[in-house]
Amino acid sequence: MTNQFSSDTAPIELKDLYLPVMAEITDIKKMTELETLYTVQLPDGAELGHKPGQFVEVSMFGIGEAPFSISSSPTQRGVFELGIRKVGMLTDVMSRYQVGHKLGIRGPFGNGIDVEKFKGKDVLIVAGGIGLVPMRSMINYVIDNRDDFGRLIICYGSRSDKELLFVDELKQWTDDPRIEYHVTVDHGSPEWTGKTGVITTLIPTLDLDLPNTVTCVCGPPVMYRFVLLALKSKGLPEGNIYMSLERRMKCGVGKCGHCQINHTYVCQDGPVYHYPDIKALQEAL
Amino acid sequence: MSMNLDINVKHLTRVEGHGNIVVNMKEGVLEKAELAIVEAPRYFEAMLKGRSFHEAAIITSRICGICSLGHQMCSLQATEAALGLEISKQTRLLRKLLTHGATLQSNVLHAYFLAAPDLLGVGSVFPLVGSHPDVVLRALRMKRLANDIGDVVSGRAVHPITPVPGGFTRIPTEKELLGLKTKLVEEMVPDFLATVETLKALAGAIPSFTRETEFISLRRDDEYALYDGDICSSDTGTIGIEEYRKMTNEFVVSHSTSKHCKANRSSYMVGALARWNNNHDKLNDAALNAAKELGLEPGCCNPYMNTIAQVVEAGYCALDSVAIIDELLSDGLKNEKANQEPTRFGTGVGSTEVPRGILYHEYTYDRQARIVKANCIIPTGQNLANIDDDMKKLVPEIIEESKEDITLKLEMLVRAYDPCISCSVHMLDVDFVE
Amino acid sequence: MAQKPRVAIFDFTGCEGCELNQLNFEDQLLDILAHVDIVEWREAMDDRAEEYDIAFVEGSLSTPDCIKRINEVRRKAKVLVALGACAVQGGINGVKNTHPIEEVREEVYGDDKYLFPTLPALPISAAVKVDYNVRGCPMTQIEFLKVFTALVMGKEPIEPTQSVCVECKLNENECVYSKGMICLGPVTRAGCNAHCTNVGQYCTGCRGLVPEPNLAGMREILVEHGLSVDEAWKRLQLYNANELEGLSL
Amino acid sequence: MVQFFLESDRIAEFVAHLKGHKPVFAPHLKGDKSYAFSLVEDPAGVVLDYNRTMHSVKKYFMPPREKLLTFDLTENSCEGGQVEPVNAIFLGVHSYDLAAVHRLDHNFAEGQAEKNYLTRRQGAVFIGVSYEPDQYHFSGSVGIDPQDTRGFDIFLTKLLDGYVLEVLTPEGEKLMQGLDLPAHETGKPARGHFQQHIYVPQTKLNTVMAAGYDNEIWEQTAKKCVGCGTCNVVCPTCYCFNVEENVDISATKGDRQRSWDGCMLRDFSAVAGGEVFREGLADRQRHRVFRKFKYLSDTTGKPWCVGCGRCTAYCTADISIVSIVNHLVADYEKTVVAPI
Ligand SMILES: Cc1cc2nc3c(=O)[nH]c(=O)nc-3n(C[C@H](O)[C@H](O)[C@H](O)COP(=O)(O)OP(=O)(O)OC[C@H]3O[C@@H](n4cnc5c(N)ncnc54)[C@H](O)[C@@H]3O)c2cc1C
Ligand code: SF4
Ligand code: SF4
Ligand code: SF4
Repeated sequence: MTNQFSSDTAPIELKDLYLPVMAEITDIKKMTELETLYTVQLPDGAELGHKPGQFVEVSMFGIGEAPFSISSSPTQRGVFELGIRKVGMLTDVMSRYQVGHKLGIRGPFGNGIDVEKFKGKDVLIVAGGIGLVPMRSMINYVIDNRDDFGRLIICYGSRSDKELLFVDELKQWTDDPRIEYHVTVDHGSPEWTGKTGVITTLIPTLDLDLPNTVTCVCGPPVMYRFVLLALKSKGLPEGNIYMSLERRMKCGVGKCGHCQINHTYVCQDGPVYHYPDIKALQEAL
Repeated sequence: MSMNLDINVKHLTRVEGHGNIVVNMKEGVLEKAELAIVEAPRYFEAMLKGRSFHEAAIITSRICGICSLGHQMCSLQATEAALGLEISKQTRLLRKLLTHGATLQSNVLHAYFLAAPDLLGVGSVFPLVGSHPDVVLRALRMKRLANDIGDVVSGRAVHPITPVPGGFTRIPTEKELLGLKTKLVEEMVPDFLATVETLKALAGAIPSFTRETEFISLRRDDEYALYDGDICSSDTGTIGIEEYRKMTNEFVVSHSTSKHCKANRSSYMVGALARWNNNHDKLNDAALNAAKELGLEPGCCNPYMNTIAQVVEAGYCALDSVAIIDELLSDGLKNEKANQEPTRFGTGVGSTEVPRGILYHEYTYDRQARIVKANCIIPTGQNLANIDDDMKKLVPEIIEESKEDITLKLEMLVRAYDPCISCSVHMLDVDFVE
Repeated sequence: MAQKPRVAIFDFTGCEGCELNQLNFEDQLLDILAHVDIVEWREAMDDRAEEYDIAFVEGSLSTPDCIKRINEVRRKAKVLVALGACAVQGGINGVKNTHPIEEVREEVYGDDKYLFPTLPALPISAAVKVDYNVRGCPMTQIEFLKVFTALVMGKEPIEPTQSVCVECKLNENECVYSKGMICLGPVTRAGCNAHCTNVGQYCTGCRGLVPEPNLAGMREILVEHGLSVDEAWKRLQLYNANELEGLSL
Repeated sequence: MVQFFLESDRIAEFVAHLKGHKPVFAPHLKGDKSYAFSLVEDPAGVVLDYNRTMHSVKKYFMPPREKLLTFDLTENSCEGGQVEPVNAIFLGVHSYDLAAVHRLDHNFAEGQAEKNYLTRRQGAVFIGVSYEPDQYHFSGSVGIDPQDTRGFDIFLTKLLDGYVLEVLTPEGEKLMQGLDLPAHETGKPARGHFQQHIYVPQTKLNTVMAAGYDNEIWEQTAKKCVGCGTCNVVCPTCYCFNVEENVDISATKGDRQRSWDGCMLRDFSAVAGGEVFREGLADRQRHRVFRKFKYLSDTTGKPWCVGCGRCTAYCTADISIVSIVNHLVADYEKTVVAPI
């Protein structure tokens, strides 16, 4: 047995996983009372090089660091987008930032969606609330590579019509003949003419080519169980279901332990999981 | 100035705790001249009832943040006397060092932050940050170092941690004590001398006023008594601390949530000036020189000079702390465990000189070492009657001055006593018409 | 920042040790003053102000007059920070709440016990909304600086939720239980860097209980280590009488 | 393999000799009965005969508190934390603690290799020492013998009047150069006996755990456990951390620090919006035990508990990890029919 670390002379050349690069906010769009869309550019126009479903760790010095999904599609070059909901300390400070402000960025992290698995298939996206932020990356990826995929079906649920995100894009999706867009809100305002009810009410009415449909689900923790039930009772094979999970995380690189669900690290093996891989995991859903 | 005067200073500033000054003169007759204590009552004696001997000093330390160390020392003495716990020489020396540190820090705080603004004619220390930055920095440095003594020896200067019945939970290391000594010698001593210079320039602003007064303090034959000793009155001499009730005779007055005290006259004074008058023969040269520089003489009956006596004491404490550290180190520090095996369960009295004067705690313990009865007599309470007597003599003497000047002199008088009002209201609750 | 935040400091029923701790920032006091304008502080200055951005409040509420004053402070303050155990939990003053009020008055006033009105000692939050806490008895200096810088930077201060044990163990202190003492560290909120156990004393719980404390578990620990159930409860009450009000072991 | 005899009287000389090579870290008394690794200043302060240190040598590779980066707020810029190889000798390490270091090596090298830990780890030389198991040690049950020399450069086995000193690696040989010790011929004493055992072979632990997910032991334990987190902080294989920002009072600069964190703490799994993924103490206790005996073992084939007994020895609520595991074992065995 040798002592593989005994050498005191040759320090290993390793990347500092915790050191962010500084990126600039180039555009800010307020989407709702709480959610804002930030366009971010890396130094020298470098590409982030992400996959749909991946996330970055965003640093604000003196304030902290938190994970946010990349909302833009990899097909969008030069910049990327983050859709952020104001919920606490970091996101509150961030909501006061202006164009030109610099953020620290680490990533992209996580496995992201394996788009190959969706190619040639009908793509069903089920997004609840802020879950649309990461799913939008996939949606736009499909739209930009439209011929590689079959149908694109989007089910989107929101607490109220005032909280709908990306409203301009929602309109385009409604109008696009190649997108089947369904939306429901829990509580509609008097002006709301669309469906009301929780997101699961959208699923039974869908007309799906079951074996050929692959779905990705993302939303608040309580949503998963009910959506799964609905999908399964619809008859969708379990192997066709992917889901993007959220856990507390501190490092994004599989070290800090916070995001562990049993043996898997959400930041490494997720956030996008193939349902058969986690269905047996207690605590995952 | 007419012969009618009505002064009502609500929530006097730059004193610790809440007090009002009320003076009333009608047709040349002084109807009222008093310091009304309106601090909310705290009920410490009642709170102590039923508590374990481990907790007594922890609780009583919270009577007052400024005097927390003094309360702790006094409380530990009372507990140790009641439970028959002997303490070692090292423990006593460390406690003396702590007492010195606390006296030093409190006296410096009072002189620079609370009293100096009066002498300079400003409302607080903050304007001095701009106008006299070197003086403020010096004050901060001295306070820091005095607090360092508390931090190093007792774990924390405010509400000390390590002193427990029978000893300490942690003994400072030799290195820590040497560090303190170096700083005392290299920083504190020059800063003290500079303080004397600064004050000398301001001493002219100290009002001259005298009133024959009885002074009460601790006294020891072998040293300047701060941590422990016998009770000494400038009128009647020395008695043991167990007989403290004879010297305090607490009584209730309607204008104060704090009880008043008297011994041989209608009132008496405790604090730095009382200690100076009773024990100046035990001071070291540094202190005696400072006294000479600042015009403080034995038998001084001007209460405004209390601030000066505090500064003189600060010099004593700084240098005597060095002597204590030397003694501790030459004896060799021992990692002693606190002696916490009671040998009896009864009543015990403790008494310490806190910056504002002599303090007494008396506890009675049951057989489970829980308190059945507690009594704490606080210096500010003892001074209240004396302050009232001073005011009654002072007001007619200065009645020709403007109301502002009278008010200022009265405020300065009260502040000179450095009253610690949170301490004083451990007992009473009176309904005030404010 | 365009204008320096105006800061006011108030004291209610307490020992004023927390305020004193502010005066004890010898090393940082000037930095602190560089960031803010202190507009009212009775213990250190004469001025009285009409409004302020941040009010630091020390002490607990224990007379009807206190309640009147705190409401006024709240009205004038944009942000209100409770300083120290008395303000945050009622502190050691709360011990008086654990005795029947009749008994307390009798102990103190003797025959005159009916002369004076009194209230239980209450935390500031019992009367008005408190935005942030700086815990400890006296308030923990490092936490004050953290809250202070957070407010100056315009971010929310984070209140620790783990136990003192965590900090104590991070410092690799010998557990005081193994020295035959008891300790409230397991259910006391961290943030003091285990100040007391660092110097060999037990944690008396001055920073208040952790969220959702397992009190039955804590009682077992104390009783296993030699306290009676009654004594165990008293020790827990020292700083937490208000939170434990109505509970028993 | 070369074996020498190190007489008790010559230990100080041995330590002084080691100090001539590199800084030496060894167990010292801290407090009345507690031990801690610290830098050897005076060889006489080194304690080789001890039950356990509160922290393992983990603290040198992953310090309890560590700067990840420093930042300047006026410039809005940052710099990475400066890490140096420890490059030191660790003297008096128990076999389970080195086993724990090897597990951490896996955690920090696997996936994205972490610079901070792996850089610090460089130049560490380990001198083991045998120990007499006390009422808490159970490393035998996870395959680590008190005289297990695997991974050590030098190993000391206790005799009545000294130690058998085995030199196991070239690094060990280098350290011994210039120190003249008599050879030891008579072999090593028998190893000490464990008082604590897990009643199932370690290969079966995964299965036992899998069957024990809903066991009542978790709720039972949760009644006693106060969630203080001690068991996490003292564990040599716990590596979770929290990250916090510190800003200096001038509000112009600061640093980002990580500190040891633990899955027994409530906020460990809390996310914005108030959701706590492991809300109850029972859930958290199970997560902790499963992290040691199942989750990581599922992928690595090794239990992540090394049987040091720290979590039990330091638990004020007297919760024993061995008792929990044995409870699961007993219940598991009730459900499987013994082969006839
Ligand atoms: C993979 C992933 C993708 C995410 N994508 C988005 C997104 O696209 N848009 C969005 O608005 N939010 C997203 N979140 C949630 C976002 O990270 C939290 O809202 C954010 O951390 C809250 O920070 P805060 O300081 O404002 O809140 P606070 O409640 O003040 O949080 C304080 C600290 O707790 C931690 N924390 C709190 N909540 C979470 C959480 N949910 N996940 C991880 N750490 C947490 C953070 O470390 C944070 O610094 C995502 C989370 C994960 C794990
Ligand atoms: S250790 Fe306990 S008693 Fe001491 S400061 Fe911390 S919380 Fe308060
Ligand atoms: S040390 Fe004991 S009481 Fe504390 S969290 Fe661990 S098991 Fe629970
Ligand atoms: S789980 Fe307990 S016994 Fe196992 S390695 Fe960790 S502290 Fe040691």
